[in-house]
Amino acid sequence: MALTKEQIAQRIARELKDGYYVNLGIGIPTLVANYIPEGMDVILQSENGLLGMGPFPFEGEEDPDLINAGKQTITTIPGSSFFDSAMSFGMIRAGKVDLTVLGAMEVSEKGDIANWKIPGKMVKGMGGAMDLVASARYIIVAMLHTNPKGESKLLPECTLPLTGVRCVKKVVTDLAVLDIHPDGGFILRERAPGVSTDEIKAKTAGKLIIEGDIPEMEI
Amino acid sequence: MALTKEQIAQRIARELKDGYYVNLGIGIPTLVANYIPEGMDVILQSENGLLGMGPFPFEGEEDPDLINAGKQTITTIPGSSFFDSAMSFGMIRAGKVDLTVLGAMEVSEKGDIANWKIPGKMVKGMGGAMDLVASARYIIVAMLHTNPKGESKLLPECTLPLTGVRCVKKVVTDLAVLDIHPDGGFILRERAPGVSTDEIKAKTAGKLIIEGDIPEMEI
Amino acid sequence: MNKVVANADEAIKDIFDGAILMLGGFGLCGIPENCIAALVRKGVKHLTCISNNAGVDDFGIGLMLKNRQVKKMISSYVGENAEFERQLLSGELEVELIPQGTLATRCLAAGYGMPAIFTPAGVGTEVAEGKEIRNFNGKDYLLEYAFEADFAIVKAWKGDTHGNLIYKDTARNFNPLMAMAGKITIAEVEHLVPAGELDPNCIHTPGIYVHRIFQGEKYEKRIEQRTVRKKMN
Amino acid sequence: MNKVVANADEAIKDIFDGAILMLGGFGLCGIPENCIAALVRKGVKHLTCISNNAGVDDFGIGLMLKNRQVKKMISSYVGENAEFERQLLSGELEVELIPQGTLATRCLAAGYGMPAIFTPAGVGTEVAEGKEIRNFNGKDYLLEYAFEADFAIVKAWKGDTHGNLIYKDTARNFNPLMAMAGKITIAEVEHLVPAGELDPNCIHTPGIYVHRIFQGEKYEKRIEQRTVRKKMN
Repeated sequence: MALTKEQIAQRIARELKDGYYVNLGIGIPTLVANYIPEGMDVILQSENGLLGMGPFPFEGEEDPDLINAGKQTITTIPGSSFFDSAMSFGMIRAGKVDLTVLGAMEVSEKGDIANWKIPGKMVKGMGGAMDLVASARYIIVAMLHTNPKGESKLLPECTLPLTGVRCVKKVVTDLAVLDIHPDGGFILRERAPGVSTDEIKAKTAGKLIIEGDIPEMEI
Repeated sequence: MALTKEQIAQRIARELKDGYYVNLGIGIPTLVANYIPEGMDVILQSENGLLGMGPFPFEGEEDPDLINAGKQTITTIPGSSFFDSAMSFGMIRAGKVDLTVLGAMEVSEKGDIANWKIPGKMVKGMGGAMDLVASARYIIVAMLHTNPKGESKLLPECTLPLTGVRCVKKVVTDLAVLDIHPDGGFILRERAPGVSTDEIKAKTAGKLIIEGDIPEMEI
Repeated sequence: MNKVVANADEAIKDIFDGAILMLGGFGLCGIPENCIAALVRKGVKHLTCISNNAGVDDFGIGLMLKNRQVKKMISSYVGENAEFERQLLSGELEVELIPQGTLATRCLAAGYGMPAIFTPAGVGTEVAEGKEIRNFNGKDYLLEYAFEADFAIVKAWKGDTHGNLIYKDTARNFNPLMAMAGKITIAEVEHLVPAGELDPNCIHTPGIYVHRIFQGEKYEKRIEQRTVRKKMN
Repeated sequence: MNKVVANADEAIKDIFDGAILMLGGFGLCGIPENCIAALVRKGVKHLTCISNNAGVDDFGIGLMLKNRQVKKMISSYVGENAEFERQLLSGELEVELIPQGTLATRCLAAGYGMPAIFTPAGVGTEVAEGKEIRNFNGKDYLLEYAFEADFAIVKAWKGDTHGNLIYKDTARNFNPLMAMAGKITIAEVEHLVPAGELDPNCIHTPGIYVHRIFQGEKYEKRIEQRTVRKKMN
């Protein structure tokens, strides 16, 4: 059965390591914060100028001066720090953030990503996405395997305007976990429980690399 | 009579205006701080990371964490701020410092300055001098008119390795106040009390521009 | 030294038609509410606004858009703003979208006297079109130029009469960068104190960058996305 | 997350012969005294040291020079140091002198992931020899590259267990820049506190840049130029 968005986040959380600095994009990536293992120190970076983002505030305790990059009211954890946007993107650009998780409309088999613009639709802007994908050392894309029309979002080439090239390392969808091969191709690593290799094959338009038996995810 | 070093500083202090941010180099320039007119707000920048430098501390009140660019113990005035060296030179480079006063070994009639290196002698380094002269909007050189051998320090071309080119706007020596002409040449503006135009002529190797009567300085 | 002005109207009085403005803030967080209101009152037109976002329909820069004062927005994300969309589609408004880190660093470059910077953001995308690309150590970077702005308008939490500023939490964002980058920098603060009351070790924007300062009033500080969790009992 | 180490010896234990080090401080102000002492004890050799100054004969980096551990100094001003001068003249020591603002900005560039920056400092002087010059808006600038350093060693006033740092007064200087620029950054602090005790609005170096931290001991904080005025009665 295909994973829920919560389960995608849960699977991505298993990539976390103690001491990691992590930037989570809007949407499914935000949910990853709910699955940080107990006792593990993972520091969340919000690119509007915060290290050490905590959970949403309790009702009545919202502070308009304290928001995340999605403009949501948030809190901080002990050991947090605030800084300006140049330093924030400076640390991103310098590769200090260990892991970046973001959503995508399309990912190519070379690791290109498109997630900011649909021709013909009102363009809202790329925000910090282009900076993040151009610099992050380890980028995981969290998305559904297919779009609402049932078309694959894992493509030989992106058809939408790109956000960044050759940057995605791993894709976690509702159907599978896939790594990007350095020479191109989606390496199938894990299947969602009960989802067959054939189904993944059918829904992956880009080159799919299948080596040996593909285990089911542990959620 | 030639000015004392204190008097050179005193004359330069007359260039100060209320609200000026000023960087004073080591030597005669440092003395300018003693002649800031009463009631005038002049904020001294020290390029090691301070705006709002105050006088030397009282005996016993020295703080090793609080020094100026000459490594002397100092104090701060109310409204001071500390920052790192990149911001310090950032504000210098961006032209935010209104006036820079520094010493020189040689100044050319085009406004070139040499003040960091003497071939054959141990070179200690340029410190922040090259940054200051490359960027400051208004640079006054404070120096003696001649070197210990009696040779002019105001030259057609500098003979020593340069610190910066076409940057000096005004030179105040023990004998005269001179502006640099945009097309080259030292424009004689004021004479030290009792010093003749002929003496200044004799001691200025670079092109000297004398127009009309040259007044004596008011000290 | 006299940097303190009475109010927003006085602070912005010489902002002229066609000026290039920087406006601090991220979303509606840390925006110069008083100055925006004064700009709307003044009705100055044909402005180019460099600001990470464009406000919402009835708040922030959205108020200036509604009043048809903005000719061009330079932003990274223009969000949810119906009037913005209408003006854009009708051709009344120009928009230049640039990556958020590039926006921030082009402000920093201006404040630090660096004419241009290199960033990998946008390499291989339409953002790179027409731009100089340079490879360093096997990686491509775009050359991006420092912004030039006639006025930078920022909002701080505390400020003193010398123009020193301290921001609060994520309301800092672009404010200190823009404060450094304006030819004229105008700061509105929630609390204006005499010089000497702020800790010199905690100043975010040294006064040298600030030309005018005033204590703003009636801060609404609207929240764009109120997200909360329930208290467990 | 475990950034706290017991002492300087543990903090520097993997610094190897031939490593490139950044050392914070301006003159003797804000230098990492404990780490320098540990480097002398360890006796690691052939070091390249990027530091604004080179200490004095019997303190600061001067101690490492005396112990013949330094192959090359990259500084803006090497001051008064007889042993330094002897080694330089005898050819034992290489020195690269660069403008102070260039030194600072090349650290910043590294910390901000910018491969190179443009500065006018040194244009028309011997510093410009062999360097790329580029004109922007009628003014010439040198292209200067980001530093690469194996280790950055900095000294802060206060730090917490997450590596957040606060510096005091002008002991800040190059420390926050170098902290951002090291592949591995080691911070020694006068006061080490649990995460959460420092004001998040006043952090100069966010912990993300710091890999190891410890509370130093027996700070001598030597004054290089003691200048005082007499109290009037």
